[in-house]
Amino acid sequence: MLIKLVDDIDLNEAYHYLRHPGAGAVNLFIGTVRDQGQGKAVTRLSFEAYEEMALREMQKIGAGALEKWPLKKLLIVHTKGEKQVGEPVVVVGVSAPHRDVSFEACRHLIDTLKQRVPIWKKEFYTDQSSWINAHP
Amino acid sequence: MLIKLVDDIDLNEAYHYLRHPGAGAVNLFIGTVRDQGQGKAVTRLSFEAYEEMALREMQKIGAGALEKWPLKKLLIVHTKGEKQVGEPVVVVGVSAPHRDVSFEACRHLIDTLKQRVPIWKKEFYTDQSSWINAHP
Amino acid sequence: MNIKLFGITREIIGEEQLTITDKNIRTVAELKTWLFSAYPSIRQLSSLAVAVNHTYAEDADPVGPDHEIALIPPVSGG
Amino acid sequence: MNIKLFGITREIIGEEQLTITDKNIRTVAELKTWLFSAYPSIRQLSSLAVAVNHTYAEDADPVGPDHEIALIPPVSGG
Repeated sequence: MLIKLVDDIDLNEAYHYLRHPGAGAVNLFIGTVRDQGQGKAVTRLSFEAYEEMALREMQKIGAGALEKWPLKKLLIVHTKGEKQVGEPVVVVGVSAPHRDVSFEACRHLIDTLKQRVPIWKKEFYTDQSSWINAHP
Repeated sequence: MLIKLVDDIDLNEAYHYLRHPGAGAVNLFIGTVRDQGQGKAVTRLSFEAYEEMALREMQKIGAGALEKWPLKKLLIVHTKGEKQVGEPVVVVGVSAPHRDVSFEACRHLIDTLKQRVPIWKKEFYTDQSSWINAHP
Repeated sequence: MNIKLFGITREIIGEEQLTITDKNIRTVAELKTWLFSAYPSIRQLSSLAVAVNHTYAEDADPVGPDHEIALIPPVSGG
Repeated sequence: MNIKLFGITREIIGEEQLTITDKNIRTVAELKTWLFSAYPSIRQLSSLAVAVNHTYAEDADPVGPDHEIALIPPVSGG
């Protein structure tokens, strides 16, 4: 299980970590900075993390997935700091014997990360900024 | 839309192709050579393709997905020739504004590829070999 | 009429291409019937499709010397 | 008792850490009530969780000077 917070995502490292002779399927999800948010043009993003707790929550999510599905490898890597439009901000992935499980488990990782991991995204627009999800 | 048959998969090229400022989500599925098949130890694989038709079917699958989902980019890349255990044999992927669509469309690409694209896999075991799916 | 062969059908027939001169074979269905009789082990495959000009063809579709024809045994890419 | 602040709660309170000396605050629920009163704009958030020792805590869980306490406004990673 590879769990970390990094400045920049290295997709080759992620894929090489996931490779396993018993796996026929690898699924990777990469979240990237979109040029629009809240109906406005996004110029850049900034991520703030409660690092010790974020890592602990990511580990719990990974351990839960390894218990639920017959995965060979699993990774959850999130970036911190400033990100520009188009840059990757998170990668989650698994390798598994078959593809059904790989899609299901990978989807679970990103959904659960978005619900539980204490990381906060601030979007910057041309004239203002906003902490995402903060208000109803 | 990036559709091709190659000797070796380049995952970085795949990811860079999929990046798009309007996409917040990238999903990649990579099929790899598993060390077991038909209950036996696999030593290597070989893929044979009816190349002109395989490319045409891959293009139809891609065009169908672009019509069905609001995708930014899409790729289907399959290898040909000999592959060793652990090596990637196929990568399909999409970028989309949001993750729901990215998972759904990526899953559709690999499922449809496996049903329709005229490529044949031969598994080699220690003592024999078998064309996969050929017999009931 | 030339027929391209791949995978297990190439191995069963023992050639990369099969040439059929029988003028009574004018449809996909007639071609399949002829093949099943000439090469009985083709019947044992899970399925057999025929491609005409790089497209999956129906039983009633015509086949002839002007077409690119190929046998498509069960595929297993991915 | 020290409370770590992140994201919008850090901006609302204007500090990276808040120190509370009121000895009547002994549970997560009491801490939240105190915060809502001291910083009314915290009430307007979609949700507010409290982490005790790096774990999401329940309203009845104790808080005190021996704990690492943090406010967790709505998360938005990924």
